[in-house]
Amino acid sequence: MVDNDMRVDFYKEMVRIRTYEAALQRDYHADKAPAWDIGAGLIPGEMHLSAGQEPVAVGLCANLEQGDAITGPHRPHHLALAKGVDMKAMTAEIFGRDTGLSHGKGGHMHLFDPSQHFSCSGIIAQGMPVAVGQALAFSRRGTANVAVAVAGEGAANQGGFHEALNLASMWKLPVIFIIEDNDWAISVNRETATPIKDGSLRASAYGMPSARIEGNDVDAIYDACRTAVERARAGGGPTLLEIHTVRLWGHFEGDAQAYRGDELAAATENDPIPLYEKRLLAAGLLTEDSIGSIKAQAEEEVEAAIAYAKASPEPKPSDAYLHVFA
Amino acid sequence: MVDNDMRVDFYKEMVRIRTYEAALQRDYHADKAPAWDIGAGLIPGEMHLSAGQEPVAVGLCANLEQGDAITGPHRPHHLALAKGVDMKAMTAEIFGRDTGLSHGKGGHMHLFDPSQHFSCSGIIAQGMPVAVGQALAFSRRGTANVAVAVAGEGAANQGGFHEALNLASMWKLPVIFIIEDNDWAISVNRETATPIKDGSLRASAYGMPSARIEGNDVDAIYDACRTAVERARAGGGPTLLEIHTVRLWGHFEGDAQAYRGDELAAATENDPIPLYEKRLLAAGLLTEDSIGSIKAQAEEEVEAAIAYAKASPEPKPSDAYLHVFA
Amino acid sequence: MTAPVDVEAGARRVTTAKAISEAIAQEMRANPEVFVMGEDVGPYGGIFGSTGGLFEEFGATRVIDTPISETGFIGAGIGAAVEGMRPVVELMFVDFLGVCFDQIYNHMAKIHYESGGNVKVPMVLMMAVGGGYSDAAQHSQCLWATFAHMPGMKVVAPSNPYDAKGLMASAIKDDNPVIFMFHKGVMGLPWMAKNPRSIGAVPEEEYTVPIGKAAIPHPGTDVTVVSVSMSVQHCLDVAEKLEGTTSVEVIDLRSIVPLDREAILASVAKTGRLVIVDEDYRSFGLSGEIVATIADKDPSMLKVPVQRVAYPDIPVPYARVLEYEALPTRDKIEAAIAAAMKG
Amino acid sequence: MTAPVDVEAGARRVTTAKAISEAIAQEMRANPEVFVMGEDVGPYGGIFGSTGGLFEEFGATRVIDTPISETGFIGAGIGAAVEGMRPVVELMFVDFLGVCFDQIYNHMAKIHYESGGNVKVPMVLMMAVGGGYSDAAQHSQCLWATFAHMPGMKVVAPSNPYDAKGLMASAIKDDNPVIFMFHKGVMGLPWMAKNPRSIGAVPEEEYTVPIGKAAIPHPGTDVTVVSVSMSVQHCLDVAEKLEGTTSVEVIDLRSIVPLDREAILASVAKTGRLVIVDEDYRSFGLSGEIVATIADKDPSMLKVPVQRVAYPDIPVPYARVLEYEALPTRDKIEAAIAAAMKG
Ligand SMILES: Cc1ncc(C[n+]2csc(CCOP(=O)(O)OP(=O)(O)O)c2C)c(N)n1
Ligand SMILES: Cc1ncc(C[n+]2csc(CCOP(=O)(O)OP(=O)(O)O)c2C)c(N)n1
Ligand SMILES: [Mg+2]
Ligand SMILES: [Mg+2]
Repeated sequence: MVDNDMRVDFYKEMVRIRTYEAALQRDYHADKAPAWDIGAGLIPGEMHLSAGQEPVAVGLCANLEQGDAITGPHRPHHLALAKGVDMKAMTAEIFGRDTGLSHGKGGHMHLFDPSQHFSCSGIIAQGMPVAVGQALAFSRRGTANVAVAVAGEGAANQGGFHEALNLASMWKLPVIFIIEDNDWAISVNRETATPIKDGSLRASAYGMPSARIEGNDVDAIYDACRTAVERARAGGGPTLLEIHTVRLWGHFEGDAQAYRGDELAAATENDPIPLYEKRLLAAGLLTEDSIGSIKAQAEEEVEAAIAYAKASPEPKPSDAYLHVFA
Repeated sequence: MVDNDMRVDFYKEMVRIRTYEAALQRDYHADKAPAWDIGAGLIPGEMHLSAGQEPVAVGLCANLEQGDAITGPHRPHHLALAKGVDMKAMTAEIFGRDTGLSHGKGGHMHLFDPSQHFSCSGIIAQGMPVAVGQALAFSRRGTANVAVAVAGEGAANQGGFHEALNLASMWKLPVIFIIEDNDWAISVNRETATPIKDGSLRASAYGMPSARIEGNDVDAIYDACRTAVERARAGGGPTLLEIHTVRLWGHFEGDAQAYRGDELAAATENDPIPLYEKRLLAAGLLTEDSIGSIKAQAEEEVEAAIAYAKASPEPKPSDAYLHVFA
Repeated sequence: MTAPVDVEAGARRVTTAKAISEAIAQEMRANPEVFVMGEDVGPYGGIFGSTGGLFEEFGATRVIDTPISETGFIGAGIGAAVEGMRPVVELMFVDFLGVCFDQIYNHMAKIHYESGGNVKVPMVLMMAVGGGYSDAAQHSQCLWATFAHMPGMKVVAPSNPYDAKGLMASAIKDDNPVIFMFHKGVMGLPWMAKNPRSIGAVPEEEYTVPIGKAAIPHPGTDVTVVSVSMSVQHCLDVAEKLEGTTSVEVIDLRSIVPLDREAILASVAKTGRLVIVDEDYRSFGLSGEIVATIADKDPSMLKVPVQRVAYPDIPVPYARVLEYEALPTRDKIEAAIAAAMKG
Repeated sequence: MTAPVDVEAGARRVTTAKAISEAIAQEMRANPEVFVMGEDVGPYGGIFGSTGGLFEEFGATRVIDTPISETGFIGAGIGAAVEGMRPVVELMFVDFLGVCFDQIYNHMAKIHYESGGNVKVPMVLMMAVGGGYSDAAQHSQCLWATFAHMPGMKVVAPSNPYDAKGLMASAIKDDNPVIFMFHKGVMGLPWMAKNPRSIGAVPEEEYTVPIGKAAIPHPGTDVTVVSVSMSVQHCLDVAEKLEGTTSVEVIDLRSIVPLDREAILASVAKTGRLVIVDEDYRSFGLSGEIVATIADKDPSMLKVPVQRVAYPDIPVPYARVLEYEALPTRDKIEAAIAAAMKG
């Protein structure tokens, strides 16, 4: 069960992630003017930020160890940071620098940190089978590590979801499947794409335990993940968790979200961080002062990472030809 | 409900299909000697026969009209015949003749009869989305036709199954998904591949009605399909039916089935045609005489189709270059 | 081969994205069997604007937002086409072909042949291709050769709004499956750097551009430069720059299948020098096929080695400096022309 | 380039299928991280015998029968490889690549590059290719060029048992993803017509054949015939038949990626005449790339037009008479050699 120390840590980590995403958002847009050009600026390319989904990453990763694996989706920063991926190297990667996780070859949708067994992919649902294979390796080697596959509710309609869940259940592997249900797949609402309300019901197609967690509450998410992770570590096989969360910003930066209408205002009111902050304040776990210093510390760490990235050299053009083969 | 006239018709149609498959089996092997060569003889290539699965095709197709569609799998003959595909043209196709359904271009796994809206594909589960599209066309045009996708229990672990069911349910299309559960996918038993016993439960992942039909009994299959087809015609959307049946012969011709062990003997005892025959005899719907004449009639039709195929010309070699583009 | 129709000054100028959606709209008005399906093709209007305005005009029954189930909805497109409808299906990025390729190459492309000509699949599968804006290894490829290597599909890739509209109209009218590849860089998107050639004069009335016919937007006599899609814009820029020093004949293939081999042969017969500019991967692709087209006939047509300015055989890197090292840029095209002229 | 090791008369002769499973068994004995996964690879021993005997020796934890979920289990292979295991995964027929291609080309092939070299994917993906026995459009293709066009995978396709064993050993030891394509016709299957070359002398001890090196199983001086996989057997038959009249140099590529361009260039520099024999589709594939390899360097090396004996750009038809019209047969190879000699 979640105790008060953990709650403060959860809060800190969520603030850290949000601070990170906000800073990236700022720097992403900073130099794309005058005409907004996606390829221009310090951070080029598509950018999928995770604001609103911090409770998922934080509640999940508080249950994970360094040797556990995560395969993340196109929207990966919250997961990477919560898992322990080095913020400096990750930021340098996103800025396309030679000091980045992948020397600037991967970018925001392709973050690889083998020391944390963290990876992500820009192709919907395709990280899910990869996590199954990591779990297979863990189980063959007899470690108690688990592999976690994270995907959106849109991804749960992709064939790879089905095949991965079936395999993991068939082979009773230590996998936790997390569906981040933020109601949207770009502009397509869940109701247009998914004929059932509770996606965790899909687990029964594989004889797999599951739960849907409402409320975007880090405490509840932690508890649900804990049950799943413990089951997996104990050899009890996989679990599917569908976690209802919220996408506070556009699908990608530059998305005007005209399709959201009123729902967007409601979503904004459901920002999980102020809500959690209020609870912790009320419970006396935080004070205005401690909040201030937590935020300041986050700012400091994030700005240091960004400064590191900006100060880092770009890769040499000819490095493009390296690393095709090992 | 099934009445007695229908029962006799079911029996006739099952006998007709079995007679057909047995004759193909005979001619397939006839001239592959001395060394058994898959590419040699009157019927070359892979050959997946449907003996044991006749109740599925017959119970299903008794509910269908010419304007309804079927997409079948690699094991298609029972479905094609029951749907009304012309036996002569189909046989000529399997013998690779110019008078065949596709002038010898398609062969046994690629039977196309647009007049019956019948097609099949050798790629597991990939006919399922195609049926969804046929149903989409029917529904856009406001016909009461339905589309049926048939696949094996092995195919239900393929991503295409998941996507097709989800789409059909989301769009409430007139599709019936039939899973022929014959316990085997080549040499891989259902228990090795599918972690749940009742595959029809998978429909709940899409909010779709479903049933599993045990017993390989054409009457029960007819009834279940009837409910599904009526629902679809009435605009009630798709249904998933998992029908437990039996694969009496090898996966393909030439399969020694060493992997089956005792189960094969049990399967052979469950041949649905003698069992049904016995029931109809006991009920006085058949006599030894009428059975004899039904079988003779089937032999006659089948041998005529084979004779037609054998007498038909081969395509011209240069026809290989036709039909790449319309 | 025809150069794009001459359009008078003052004619309406639109983006390629608008030209495509206009062609679809006109076909939809003319034929109730035409419909559109894909991810974010509805109210959003297509991530790259290819279906802008269609949802507003035709509604949700003819402009269908799908779940993220490419095998499912491309297969559904095939099924609808088999029943005689004319679906225009969007695969958002070509890079996603791997989740649905079986439907594309084993079904969409082969059904007509397997059925001995009895079943037609009149379907357009459109998709965005290309890089240049740091979208990295899974969102920046061209891959036209991957489709072209598989028999049974036509493959088109326009370089400008005029051709895009005419080719889309042809594609929808065609009784065969047509892969319609629009490079993000030619769409004239408000949020991407663009060559002015991505906005151009486009007649409002319906017209077609024939599939399988190359264009020669810049005739010349010294060297043949064959290209397709976005790279054609760069080739034209270079050809114009070199006017007076080198007479460059730019061939815009427009279609990859059928490939207009005659146009290539005729030009190389004249120039004896060949530069191929291809944003798809270099090896086992378009550039090799073009060379082989000549060597099949007469290798002595080529006075000098062929210059292939193609994407090197590396995944697309993210960092701008790495990506531009690999892309077929104007500088590289110019250097290749110089090398061909020297050789 | 090395011709296959000389083996004394009386040496053990085995089928290619046996050679492959033996290589896998030896690697599995040597390294506990090697395991096998796929459909019917267990008790059945692989539909084409590539895993015969492995289940009996290594059991179900190391020889894993999978559900029909190619995206699932190829992805799982990638995950295991990322964690340092060395999976040998079987995709039963290359023709099924469409249901799992994203895992193959967007993940297996790219992870190493995207990770800047930090994550290795030491995985073998083996599969049956080829036709000639009326398995029609969805079960008879070669498609090596489809893999080869995508960067990040090695691609090998042996023509005989000796090379198959040595290339499989190399593939399993390789730190990169390797596509291992065995043509059904070279496997020496008891149930398929076969060229005697599909059974051959194979040492029992472990050895490797290097990936990326062509062999010259039949040296010659008049004309270069480049081929790979099953077609090499036909080329050798023809070369032997023509001995005394035409001196044919047969190059067995063995690997398509890396392509041994030096071997091709050296031979064509000598002969000036080139025949390419390729069971994969003709256009946008291997044959074009080979021609371009020469034209990149010096088109005047070619004294006469290139002869491409490749699979025409048509889906594979079912009827024997149609299929053999399309296949690269000995007759066609002989005719192409004659044409090259005349030209
Ligand atoms: C196979 C595939 N299809 C489509 C896309 C394009 N795409 C990128 S993100 C996205 C929406 C994903 O929605 P969801 O899974 O709910 O995740 P979210 O963006 O909400 O976090 C789509 C369609 C893709 N990357 N891969
Ligand atoms: C995508 C794909 N994977 C594998 C195969 C090879 N294959 C053909 S039939 C078959 C088994 C099918 O089992 P099931 O779906 O239960 O049908 P059944 O043969 O029992 O009728 C397999 C694995 C294929 N044709 N397509
Ligand atoms: Mg979402
Ligand atoms: Mg089965």
